[in-house]
Amino acid sequence: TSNDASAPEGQTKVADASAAAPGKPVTIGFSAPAADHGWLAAITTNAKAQAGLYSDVTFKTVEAGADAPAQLAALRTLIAQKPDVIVLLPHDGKELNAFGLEAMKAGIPVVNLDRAFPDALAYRLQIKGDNYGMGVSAGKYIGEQMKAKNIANPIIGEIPGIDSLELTSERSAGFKAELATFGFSVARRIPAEFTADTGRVAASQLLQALPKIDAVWNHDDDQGIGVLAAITQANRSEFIMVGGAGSKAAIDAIAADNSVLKATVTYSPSMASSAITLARLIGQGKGMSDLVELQVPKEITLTSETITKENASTYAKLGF
Amino acid sequence: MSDATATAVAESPQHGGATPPAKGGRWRGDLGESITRNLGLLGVLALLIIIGAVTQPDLYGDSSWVWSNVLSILQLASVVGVVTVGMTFVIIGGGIDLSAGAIVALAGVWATTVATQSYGAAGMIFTAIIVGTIVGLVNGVLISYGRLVPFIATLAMLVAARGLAAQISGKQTQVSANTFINGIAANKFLGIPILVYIFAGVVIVGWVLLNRTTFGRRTVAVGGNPEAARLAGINVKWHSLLLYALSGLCCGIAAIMLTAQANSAQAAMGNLYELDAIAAAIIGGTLLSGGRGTIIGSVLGVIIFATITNLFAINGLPVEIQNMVKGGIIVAAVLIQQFRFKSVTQFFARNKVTTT
Amino acid sequence: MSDATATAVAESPQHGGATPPAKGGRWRGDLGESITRNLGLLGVLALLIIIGAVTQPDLYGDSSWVWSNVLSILQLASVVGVVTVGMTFVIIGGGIDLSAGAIVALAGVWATTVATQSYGAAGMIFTAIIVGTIVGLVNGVLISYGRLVPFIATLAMLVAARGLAAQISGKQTQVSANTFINGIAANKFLGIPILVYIFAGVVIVGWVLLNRTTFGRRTVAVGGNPEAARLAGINVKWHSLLLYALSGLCCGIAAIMLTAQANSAQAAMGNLYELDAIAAAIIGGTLLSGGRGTIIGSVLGVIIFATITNLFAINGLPVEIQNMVKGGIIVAAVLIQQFRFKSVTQFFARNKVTTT
Amino acid sequence: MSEQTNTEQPDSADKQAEIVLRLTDVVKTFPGVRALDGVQLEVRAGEVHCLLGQNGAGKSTLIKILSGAHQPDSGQVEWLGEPVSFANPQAAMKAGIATIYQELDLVEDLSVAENAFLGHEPRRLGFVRRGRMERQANGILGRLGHGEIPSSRMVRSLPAAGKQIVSMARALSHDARLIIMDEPSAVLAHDEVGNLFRIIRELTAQGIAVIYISHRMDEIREIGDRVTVLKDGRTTAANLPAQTTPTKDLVSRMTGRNIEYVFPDRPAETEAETTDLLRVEGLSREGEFADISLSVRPGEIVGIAGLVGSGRSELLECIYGARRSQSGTVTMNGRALRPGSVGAAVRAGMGMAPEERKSQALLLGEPIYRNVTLATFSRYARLGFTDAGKELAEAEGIAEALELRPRDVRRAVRTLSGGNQQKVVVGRWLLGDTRLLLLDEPTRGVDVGARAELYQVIRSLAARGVGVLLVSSEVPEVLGLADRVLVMREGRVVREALAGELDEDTVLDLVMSGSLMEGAPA
Ligand SMILES: Nc1ncnc2c1ncn2[C@@H]1O[C@H](COP(=O)(O)OP(=O)(O)OP(=O)(O)O)[C@@H](O)[C@H]1O
Ligand SMILES: Nc1ncnc2c1ncn2[C@@H]1O[C@H](COP(=O)(O)OP(=O)(O)OP(=O)(O)O)[C@@H](O)[C@H]1O
Ligand SMILES: [Mg+2]
Ligand SMILES: [Mg+2]
Repeated sequence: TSNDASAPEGQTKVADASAAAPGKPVTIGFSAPAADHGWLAAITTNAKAQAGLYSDVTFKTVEAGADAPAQLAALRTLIAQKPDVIVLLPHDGKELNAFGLEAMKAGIPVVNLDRAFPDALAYRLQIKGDNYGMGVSAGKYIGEQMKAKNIANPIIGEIPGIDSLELTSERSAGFKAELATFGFSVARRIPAEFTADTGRVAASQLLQALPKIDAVWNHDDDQGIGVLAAITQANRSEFIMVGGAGSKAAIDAIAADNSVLKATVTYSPSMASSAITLARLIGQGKGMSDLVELQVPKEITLTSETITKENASTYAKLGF
Repeated sequence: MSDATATAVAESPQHGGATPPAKGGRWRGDLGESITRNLGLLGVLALLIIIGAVTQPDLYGDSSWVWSNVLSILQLASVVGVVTVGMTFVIIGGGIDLSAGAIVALAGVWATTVATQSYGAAGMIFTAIIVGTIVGLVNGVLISYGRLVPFIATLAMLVAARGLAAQISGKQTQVSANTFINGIAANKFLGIPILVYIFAGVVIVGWVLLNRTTFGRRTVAVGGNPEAARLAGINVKWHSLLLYALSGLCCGIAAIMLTAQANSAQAAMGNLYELDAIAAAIIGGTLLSGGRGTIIGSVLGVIIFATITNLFAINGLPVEIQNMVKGGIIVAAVLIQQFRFKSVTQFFARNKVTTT
Repeated sequence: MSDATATAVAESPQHGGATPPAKGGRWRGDLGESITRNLGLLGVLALLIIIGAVTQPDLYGDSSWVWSNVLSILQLASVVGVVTVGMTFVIIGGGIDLSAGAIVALAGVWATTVATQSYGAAGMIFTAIIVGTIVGLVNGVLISYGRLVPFIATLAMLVAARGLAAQISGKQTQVSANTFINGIAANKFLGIPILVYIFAGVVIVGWVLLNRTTFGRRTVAVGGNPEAARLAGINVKWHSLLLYALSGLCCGIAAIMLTAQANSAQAAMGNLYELDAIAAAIIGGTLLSGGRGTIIGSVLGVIIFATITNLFAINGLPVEIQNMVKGGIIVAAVLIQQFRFKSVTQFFARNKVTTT
Repeated sequence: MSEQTNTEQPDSADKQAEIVLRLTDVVKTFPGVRALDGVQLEVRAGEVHCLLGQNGAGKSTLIKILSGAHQPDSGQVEWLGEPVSFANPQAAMKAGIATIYQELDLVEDLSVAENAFLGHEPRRLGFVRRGRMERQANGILGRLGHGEIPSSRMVRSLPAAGKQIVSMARALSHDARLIIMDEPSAVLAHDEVGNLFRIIRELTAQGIAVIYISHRMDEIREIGDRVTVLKDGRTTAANLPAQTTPTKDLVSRMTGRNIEYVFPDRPAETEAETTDLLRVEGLSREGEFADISLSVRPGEIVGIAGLVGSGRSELLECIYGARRSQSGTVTMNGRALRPGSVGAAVRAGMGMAPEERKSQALLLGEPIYRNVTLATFSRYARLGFTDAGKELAEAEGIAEALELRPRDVRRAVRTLSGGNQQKVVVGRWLLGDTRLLLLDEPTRGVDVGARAELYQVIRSLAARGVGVLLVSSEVPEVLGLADRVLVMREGRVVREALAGELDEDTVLDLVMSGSLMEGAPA
């Protein structure tokens, strides 16, 4: 998160190999839910910026509207414009699975971004973050810190994002499972809605409910701005906090090490840039030059990395 | 001077101007008002299409694309459209149903649980419709017999129904494995998607119900002046209750349609559909305070909103610009209606003066 | 009480029933009604607190925690509370403002742009208040002079203002670097957060404005009987316009408070605050159709909602269960008010018969 | 001006006062209606100028123009010798014209004082000076003879008559030179009217002019100085002396007919029906009425007389099931009705025309025909589908029978004048098989001509075997129309007698004091 809207340089990349050389012109259709949130905004910005780096790519974007039927309708108008490849971040993977099947059947390769289609026939390439893994990373970091501090029965809070989304459930499941390996559990879980103001409300109530805390995992760095504000306002600092996604502000705060935020687990919107790059290769029938295979593979899952004070400088340019 | 004197002005010729035999009265009556309103809405629609054609001439040059685009707009409008028909009844009857979107979600989620799906398509449809109707009935009971303000009762239901839907679905997106249900959105009959037929069917039934049946007449009476309706022997409470049940029923139908479109259901589906439906009804000329409204107007309202969305998608505008423009279009649409209506009235008024 | 009755009866033997001196009328009057209503709300609040104490005895055993919890509830209520004060005026005046949340977002975003922040805290506060007021004025102009239905005009504004906010912020969360602004939420004075003072200040000013000034009294007239207000020489259009501007002003203040709390602003902030505010006002006894309502009732409504949220957080209920329970609590709160009110009336009615 | 001189001013010529208001050729059209079609009017300082005219003649429209609520299409308004055009009510008030409107124009949730001073509250820096305002309001209420109305009380809790007092207080709160009163006595009882007249005399003594509208001829005789008659939006006679012009002259200028009360003949008492159509036994409702028993036979008109507030409306509503009684029974044709169910009453053949037509009886935005068929549309329906053709035909028949103006039944009821709206309400129950009609103040605000027509309709209904239970505050009406009369006071029946055995004075005495009461209370 930063106050200006262009994509940070670390979020896009052109390979230096022959794959980058201009080839057959490719029209890439792109659809993602409307950005009401820094991460989604970064997804769209990155995709657009990455496409701009290729002279042979025509980039057509439709916004996804409010829900699945609206996104379906938007995608139909996109299909009418005859794209070579579609890069699609659906509201919900299961909801748009049928569209994926339809498009693939019609011969348009679909690159499924982030929210996964359950049906393998519905996409040519799936590139996504690892929500479960994110929870695991956060749990692992907190578990190790608690062990290091010799806290036998830590009080752990969790502030997830919109609770009715499946991705939230996956993150929480990973977190819970990993904590269980340390013999820990979540004392209180109060969801926010991925925005700073809701994060603030959730955090203030969490702090109220737990007069003493040892660790907090906040799923999202954007809402984390509000969470940190609430913590400051309540004058609390007896615990450590782990963020999620890896925003620039969060990485800076970790590096500065002047708040309770000690780490964040990544879920990088750079996957949008990769998706565009790979969509171009798919459109041109090329493979990834570092791999032996002649074609782009079918599934790529980003690992969720843990950013701490020690490695923050490496990740600084990836922050969104 | 005649100040001091009483005067008798010559008798006017019988029935001078007080009751002119109403030329064009058919148009000046309230029936006429809603017709001019709807003409205004059609004008707005035409304008939107023209804007589309001007901004994307190559797409609009292709007639098969235009046809498929029309179908796409109708499909987009269909789910909210069905909700809006029920909402129109509730609003004309003097109420409001903020729980519509939540009922859609609850009915959709309930209809796609593993247990329900095992009963096949009929079981799913039956479940969605029954769940919708029952939730509507509960709304109705709270409002009619619990004497809650409709706004509060249905707001409470909104919160509760979404909570229950989340509970039932375990916050997961429940995939519908039923090919018949999914086919409702995927299949066409005579080149027109099944969804559009369902939408049209609900609209026609709604129109007949409102305009041609005693139920519809009671609805207008109950919303227009509940005390007068009561003193005319209409059971106002019972009728209001039925209106909410009707709205719930429409939400149940919409739940099936939405599930078919998304091949799945989840607790967050149909989010804010109630606002869309209310806005469409009001744009269409339904009085928020009850007693007046038309099904045609509401449907036009829904289609206008869908056309705006479509127009934006075709032109690839970013959402923030879309929203700013959309606000302007809504205002303009209402102003155009008012303008047309007034000028028509004035036209008749002027006409009359010259002919009398 | 019986004294008053006796004298009143004695006074008016000749004009028996024309102005029946309403035995116990003081209590049956509307002042009494709103007082019993507010007592009912206080009862609900007490009940919620008791439930909290019963379910979390160890937390409630610690008096310093209880105090900090009260402050936390008030802080939680403060932003929506300020919006609700403005909303109460608009609703009493016969309108509705669906754009309240969007105005908060637009004002917040505008106040936290890099350019605005360079003017310091005063510049930011000024910007937020001016932006809020101007957007409110636009609402007012559309409704009063453009003759748009308030529901539609402010819905359009909702969409447009959020769009503009997204455009201005580039859909980013804009961090507020101003320590004075952030301090509004972080700092306390005499152990009470500044936010709570602002909230209290707005409530007091709102109460005085509604109950003690011609503006407030005319607001009741404009909402209760616009035709009567017009015939009494009140400029109804101008007055309505001012009401929307007032609501916008409150949203501007709320934007600063929210920005201070979240140390940031973004286009999605204050989402659905308008619904919270409307619900609080209605729970507090404001008539959605206008002409009646109290600031105290609205504020109690806001505090009840905040207490419910707090209660859930303390007990760690999952959101889906929370929502189901919340729906039930809202219904119960309204029913309790009605129940209390009726039984009190009946009590006095019975009393009346025996003393006459 | 060269109008034909009709009648001499009765008063001595030296009492000539200044003309404060003069209207010439004022025209006002609404979409489809020419409400005013060339009106002349002149009003002098210190006089009570009465406006007479049938329902829909344009009286209310005229005064709305004077008060700035409407603007005339053409014609001239001269106020204090200057041509004026009031753009809004405020301008008229500033100029010194205060108005009491026909429709109550109060804000229910403001106090009596706040209503009285609405729009011109005593204030300082925008703050209302409540103490001063309430003191002033108390003063005005005292002047009106109603010092007992607490000025801090919410208007909502006042009965209709009390509200009318507040409306008057509002008019008096202005420093007006002309006060316009549009049917102020319609909701007032006899003694209240006397009180009103006392105020009017005080006002005129101070040189304030009053324009007074009423359908009651005796009032005009008592209080009026001069009369202007409107018919179909035109002045048909101006400045007639109010006391001396013969009634039949006035009536004929309004209507073309020439009598005020025309009651149809009662049929000769022949075969006394043995079975009662309606029997009410021991009906009570706390605080409103107690232990009422009465009966209505088929073809009989039973009238209930009493003061405003004596509980008659509540009694009718209770019989009709619109309110629930605490004890007692209502039987129709020997079958007990379910208490508190209007539906049951309607199915048993009852119909009611309630007291406040706008709030209780009409769908103002709906066309006339739908209002006429509101209680019966389901009878024209087959399998739940309505039959618009049949409805229209039936409604047109009613419009014909009641001489509704305008006759076009597709027009919105909102655009009808008060009296014609009342016809629509009564007409509703002429359809279907209504066997007992409950009429609450059926002729309130109805003009002389329409009134006679309504009487005729009611009588012919009775002749067809319909029972009628009639509540009216106009004693001559009850006595003239009903076969049998019940007199109510403070929620109890104090006398029951055949109409022929009572006269107006007796009834008035009964309702006021009960001192003449000798016969056993019913
Ligand atoms: N707002 C309006 N729109 C259309 N027509 C109207 C309107 N107001 C009045 N009229 C018509 O103007 C005519 C005169 O009405 P007005 O109310 O002045 O009559 P009135 O003399 O006061 O009758 P009443 O004695 O019944 O009160 C009627 O035909 C009425 O239908
Ligand atoms: N809203 C109310 N609150 C308290 N008392 C009321 C209310 N309405 C009516 N009453 C009382 O009920 C009794 C009868 O009322 P009402 O004035 O309707 O009688 P009525 O005989 O029908 O008079 P009208 O001539 O107006 O028809 C009176 O004592 C009155 O004060
Ligand atoms: Mg009139
Ligand atoms: Mg009465």
